[in-house]
Amino acid sequence: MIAIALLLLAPALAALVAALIRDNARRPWVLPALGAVHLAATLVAIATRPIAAHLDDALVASLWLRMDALGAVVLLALSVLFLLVGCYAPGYLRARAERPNRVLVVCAAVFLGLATLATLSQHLGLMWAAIEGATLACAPMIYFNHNQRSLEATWKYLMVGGVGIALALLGTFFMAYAAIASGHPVELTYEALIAHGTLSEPWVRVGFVLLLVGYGTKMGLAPMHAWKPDAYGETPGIVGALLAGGMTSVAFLALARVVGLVDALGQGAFARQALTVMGLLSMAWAAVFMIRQNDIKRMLAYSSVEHMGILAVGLALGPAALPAVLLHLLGNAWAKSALFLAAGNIHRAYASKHIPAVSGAILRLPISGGIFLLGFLAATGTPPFALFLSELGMVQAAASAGAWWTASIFLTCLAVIFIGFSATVLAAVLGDSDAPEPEPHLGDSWRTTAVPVVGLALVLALGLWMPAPLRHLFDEAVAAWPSRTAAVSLSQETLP
Amino acid sequence: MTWLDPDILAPLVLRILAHLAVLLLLPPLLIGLIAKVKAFFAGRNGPPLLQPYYDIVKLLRKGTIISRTTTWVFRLGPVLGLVTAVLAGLLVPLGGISAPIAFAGDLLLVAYLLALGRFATILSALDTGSAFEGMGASREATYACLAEPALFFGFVALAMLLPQDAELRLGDLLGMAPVGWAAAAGGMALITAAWLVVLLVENCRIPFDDPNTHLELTMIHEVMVLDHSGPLLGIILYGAAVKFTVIGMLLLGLLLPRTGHLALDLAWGVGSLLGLAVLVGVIESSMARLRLLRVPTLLVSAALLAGFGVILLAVR
Amino acid sequence: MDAATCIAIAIACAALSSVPGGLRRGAGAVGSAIGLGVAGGAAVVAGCWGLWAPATLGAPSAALLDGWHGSLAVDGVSAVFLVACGIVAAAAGLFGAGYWRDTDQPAAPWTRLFLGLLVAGMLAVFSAGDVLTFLIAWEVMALAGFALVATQHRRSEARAAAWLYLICTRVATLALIPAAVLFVHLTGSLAWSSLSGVSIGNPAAMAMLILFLIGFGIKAGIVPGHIWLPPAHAAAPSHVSALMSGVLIKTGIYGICRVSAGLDAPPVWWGGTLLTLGAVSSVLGVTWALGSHDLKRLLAYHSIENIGIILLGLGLALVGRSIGNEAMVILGCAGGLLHVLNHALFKSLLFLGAGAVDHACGTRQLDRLGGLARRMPVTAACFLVGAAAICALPPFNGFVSEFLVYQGLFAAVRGGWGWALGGLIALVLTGGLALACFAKAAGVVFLGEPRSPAAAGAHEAGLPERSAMILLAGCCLAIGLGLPLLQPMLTQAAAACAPGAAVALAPLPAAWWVSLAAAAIIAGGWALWRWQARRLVGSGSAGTWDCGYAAPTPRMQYTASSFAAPLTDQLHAVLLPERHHPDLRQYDGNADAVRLFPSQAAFANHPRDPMLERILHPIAQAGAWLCVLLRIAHPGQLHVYLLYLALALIALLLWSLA
Amino acid sequence: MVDLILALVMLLNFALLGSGRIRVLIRTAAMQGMVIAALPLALGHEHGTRGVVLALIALVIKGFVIPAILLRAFDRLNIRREVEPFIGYSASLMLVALGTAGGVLVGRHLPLAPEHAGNLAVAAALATVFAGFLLLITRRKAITQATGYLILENGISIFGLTLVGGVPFLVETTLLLDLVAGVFVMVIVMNHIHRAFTTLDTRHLASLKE
Repeated sequence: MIAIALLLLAPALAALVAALIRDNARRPWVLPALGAVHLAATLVAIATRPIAAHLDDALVASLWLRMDALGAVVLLALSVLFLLVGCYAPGYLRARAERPNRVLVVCAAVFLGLATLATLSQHLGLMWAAIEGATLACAPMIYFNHNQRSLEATWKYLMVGGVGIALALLGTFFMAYAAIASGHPVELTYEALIAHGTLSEPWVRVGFVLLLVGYGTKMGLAPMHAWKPDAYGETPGIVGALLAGGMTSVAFLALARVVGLVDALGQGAFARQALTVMGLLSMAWAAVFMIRQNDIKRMLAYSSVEHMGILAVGLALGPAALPAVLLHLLGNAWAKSALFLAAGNIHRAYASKHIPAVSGAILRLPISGGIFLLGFLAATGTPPFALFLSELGMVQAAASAGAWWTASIFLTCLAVIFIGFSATVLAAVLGDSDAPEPEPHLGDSWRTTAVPVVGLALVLALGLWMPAPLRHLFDEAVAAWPSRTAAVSLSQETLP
Repeated sequence: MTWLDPDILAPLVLRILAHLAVLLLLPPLLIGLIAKVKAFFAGRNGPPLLQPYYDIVKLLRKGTIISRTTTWVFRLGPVLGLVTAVLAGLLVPLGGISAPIAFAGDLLLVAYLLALGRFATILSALDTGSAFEGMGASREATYACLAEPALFFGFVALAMLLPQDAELRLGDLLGMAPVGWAAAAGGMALITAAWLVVLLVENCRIPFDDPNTHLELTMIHEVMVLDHSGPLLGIILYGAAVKFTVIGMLLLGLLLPRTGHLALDLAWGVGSLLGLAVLVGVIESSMARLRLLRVPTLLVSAALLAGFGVILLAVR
Repeated sequence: MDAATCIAIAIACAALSSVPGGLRRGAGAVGSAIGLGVAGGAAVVAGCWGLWAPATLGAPSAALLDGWHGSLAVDGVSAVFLVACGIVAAAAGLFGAGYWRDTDQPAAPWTRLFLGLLVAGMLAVFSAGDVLTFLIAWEVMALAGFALVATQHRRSEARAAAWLYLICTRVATLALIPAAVLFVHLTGSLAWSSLSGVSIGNPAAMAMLILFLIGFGIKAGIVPGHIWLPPAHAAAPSHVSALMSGVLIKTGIYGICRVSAGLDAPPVWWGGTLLTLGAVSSVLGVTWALGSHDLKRLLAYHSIENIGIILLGLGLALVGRSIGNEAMVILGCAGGLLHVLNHALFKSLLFLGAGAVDHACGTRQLDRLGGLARRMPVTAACFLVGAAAICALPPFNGFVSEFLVYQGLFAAVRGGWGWALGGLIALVLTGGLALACFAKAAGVVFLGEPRSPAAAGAHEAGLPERSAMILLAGCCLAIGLGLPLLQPMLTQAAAACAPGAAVALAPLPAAWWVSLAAAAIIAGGWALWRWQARRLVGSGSAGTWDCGYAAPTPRMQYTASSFAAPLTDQLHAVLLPERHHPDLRQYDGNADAVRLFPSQAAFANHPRDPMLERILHPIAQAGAWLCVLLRIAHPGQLHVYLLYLALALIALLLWSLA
Repeated sequence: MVDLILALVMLLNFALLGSGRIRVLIRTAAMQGMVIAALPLALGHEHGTRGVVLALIALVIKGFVIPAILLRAFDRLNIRREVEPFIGYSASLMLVALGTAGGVLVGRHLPLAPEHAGNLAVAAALATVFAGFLLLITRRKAITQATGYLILENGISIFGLTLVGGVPFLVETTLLLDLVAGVFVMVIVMNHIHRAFTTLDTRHLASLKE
């Protein structure tokens, strides 16, 4: 209870403090402090969850807040990611002393608070509001560099994201009306909606479509992903990491809750088909754009699109694949942090993020280059990194569901993506560079490399060893999946 | 210990001695006979029949000059050439006279012993660093590659005739030849023809190579040994003669009757070997050497002929 | 203590060897060599031990994310591979200790670091008790291999090779993942040993076998999955190439063996497919080798050939199991497995030799070498041993295994399975072409006169390198002489690979005779050598006979290209080399164009991998072009992106209401 | 009464797509916002004081605050007054007609609760959302796109206010706050765009592409 309060209050307080601090050099230290407090609160909240169960009902009734297993996993991903990014931020912002960072730091804290709220909320409307707020908080962060390109990226992010999130609101209304149309009182908490059992079929279906498009836009599922390469490409690595690991994870959580709801309301089959199509389309789209992609940050953006597609496909495979999906979410969030931060280091040292200019990073920046290479391997699901286990788990779930076509397209896309991704990464990391040596302060130092190393180590550790509490969370998430129709319709899966 | 029984041992020892005698003593005579036949066709008197023996003995006693470029590989070629030819000969029966050594799969050892000899000779030629010898080595390697399938097609054809439980021994294999002639004479004829081609190409005879010319550009075997002299050349000449005999014995294995009498078998064997030498002499006298570019075509056709032979025997 | 513990120790030693190996000190080289030596020894012991006393360590369980601990298991199937890996790893470690010194090769610690991981990964692959452990070890091995291929990444061809290797190995893994998933789906267990009892008739099982074949085939370098192999082997440091060619590609063979051994009744198409692929790979591999100008690429193509020979044997054994022909099973299995070991020995020997040459001369281009036998006598002798062995010439080990495979093929033909004739002809052709190819390679590199100043200034390899090569050459000869001693091991391993067939009892035919023949060659050769040596004492020396031309130069020697030309001309259709030659029409027809002295002309012949350059590369280019064409989907206009959003919404709405 | 208002909203959609001047466009959007904000009052029942207060707040925000922000930006940035569509006005109008028809059709498929039977709300909401999309997709200037976003939100409000009467107070206020904050951020970005590019034509914002 206290931990949950702290989870929400600490970011608000941190935002306030950051807004008040005048010293541009000292302000960023708010972020690691906030990250540490937040992670501690997260861990305590997760650990005390079973004990505090009786308090939950009160929280749900009054504030629609509760930490369920699904939300806890996403919160964990977010919190660790934020701590990593937070620890990296002071060093980075010191190197970027020419830019005032008040807006960035405040927005990052606000983003964390709203994202946390989204993971805790058990109410469709509250969740929507939190995500909308988080979306808005990200816009100034994307514009951190204050140049034309980042401005363009911000505008696109804002418009596409704004329209998407507006559609999610309409979808939320549709869900609410589905209850009304079936003669129930309006109630937007998941529990209440699920308790209705069956609701008006067309409303649920259309509502799901709107929510899928809405939260899919935030996640970055193709073809609503177009803001992603622009935003990730033009923003600092820390913001890219927060967006790719945090924003998308929270949007995924929203979608997962909606899918669980729709599943419970009897429209699971349609939801899964739609998710499968969107997921595979995302993977294929990402694959196409990763071939001969010579901008390393846009490459990471398309990789993010791919991973969101994987998550969507995994979600479509039902509760059986849920542990794999959650593991993938954790691995993706942390691997992306390492990749974005390493890409940022490379970008700074070379003053470019395009391939002919960037080459031989492993000689120039041995650690950042190595992290970039290893991060690429982690992101492409190489054993023993966690994402291998999760992708394996999804293929296994697909096999046991008899979804052969899904599995085939999934694996084909992974192969093409690997080819495209590897070409760019190897070109950047290997070889010799004729660019001049970076200035000493732009080279590798522990400040710029320790954090991505830790992020990567986490992904590796998760691939080798699954902590028991985490496994319990996964199991609980599966058990709590509000599915009525888990067994139905998977074997009838067809692709249009 | 039944095999110590003199009644069994004596004929065995006699057969082995006869085989060894043919293998080790006869070869230079065959070479001499070929030369004599060619001289006859050319209307010359020609060298004496025993000339190759004289040559070899003379060479073995002479001194030698060795190229400064070379290493031990240069001298290993002749040595292995002779050793492998003799060892291969020990595995090949001469018609009814069974080989001293026979075991399952010995035919493979024969093929690979000859290959070892060839490998050593080629390396020995390359060791001199001369363009001419390299040229000969290259051709030798090429033609051997193309000749090998024909030989193995023959083996396969005969192997298909063997009873299921019999071991794959060369003696038993060639012993199936009469069965083969009875079953599908056409197929056997094709294989015999192919093996004759193998004999000619493996021993570098016309129409594949002309052992008499001294135009280096047209030669194969002779040009490979340009730099060998004295005892080394003697070993080479003797080894080449043994190799000719061994492959001849293989070829004749397809044709010779098995009488069961040692003397009769020996007479048949030696007689037909001499006949083979005459045949080679006739071929060399009546044909011109092929253009080098045409040789592979002929070799491939020989292999295809043997392949057809296999098919004919398979569908008999 | 049992075989599985022993192999665990070996894996640990190999992995730990990369710790000192990664150091930039003299101790790094020694530590790495000792670690690999111990690991190799332990692996050999574990392999032999596991042959008679199969052992497992750890407990595999069914659910993927639930309670998987990893497991190791050593049995007859892994034995041969472990022995091969152990010997080659020890030799490569020894060679590596002297080959690249930290002073002249800044990448030496990098190489040692990943060499240890590579060996550990390979040992773990050979001894993984369950599918998941296998996959993880597989990828660790593959990535260590990638790091090693990329060692000299400043060179663009090394980068290209590393990339090709990486994508090929990933495609293989992406085939193995669904295969493993199907495996679990079919057997309900992760353990390799659980495959027996699964019926093979259904489509899922067929798909599993095909996916396994694709994954393992790419790794093993079976045509057409071989494309990564020549560039990667050429780019890696030579002792790494030795390990890759000797052992790494065998992991694919091991996988095929492992899966096949689990099948109760392998279908005929499975063995038949393997046999066909083996025949195709062996002939094409050796043909492409013949066209190669680069010593290490040539050796790499020969690896494809030898993988083909191994597959001939294994395919034969599987067909034998399917049609119930015991002779095929024992001969094919024993021959194939022995060839695994033999190829590991002689191919790594040859790669080490090539490495010594590369190090001494700074080039691997055949036509720039020559005359090295005088300058590097030990290397030359060892290379010649390897060359004779790979050409299957007695008295070396290559002959022994091919002898068995040949007999198996004969047994198949006699047993009425006529398809074996194709395999037999392939093997015959391969034998002849390999002999030509190695006569070319050994002759051009080591014999004659040096063709470049670099070759003229070559020096003999150091003591560690020479000892590594002598060790491997000794092994080649020992197996050539000692088939009867190996026989119990071989039959035991064959029995493990072909469960159900009574092969363990049947002796290999003529094992003693083969050894006797090998001994006879050596004895006869030695006697005659002594005789001629005595006869030739005091012989004179002169220059090579130059047919009257007064000023021959080393450049006039027959080159590798010209040596192979008669054959490559015949095989033009398979080689498809890229040729640049002058337009000869200028010399005929137009009288004005004919000059007294023809102008200077140049001819260049570039062997290309036809599968890669003529087939896959254009396809990949077209695919990439298509992808670039699709870039118009991101024009940068916000309107378009919003239109996508609207269209997605409308499409989904219509679907939801349909 | 409600249907009349909704019909008016749909008519305003046509006016929005047909208007060629930005000022007119913003004014029309403001009018539509006010009409929609008034909907709860027209519905009349079961709202109480809280509902009335909320409706009034919404009316002020949509009718005055947001248009004022936009118009201020428009005046300050001194941009050309024309809307500059990608497709012609008549084509736009035809598309709106199509969208309205589509909205009606989709509405037919969605069974309404008895108390809403025959209500135009679904059709009006979808048609307005579609009109918002049209403005977003077919108009060049950033400010017209922001207006399009506003219209989109209007469409959503129609649905929320008409049909989901019982949306909790907290959520409704959050919606309004979000809308204001969203438009506010957009206007800030627009200011920056104008400063950086000296135009609001979004065709110039196309340097980030593949």
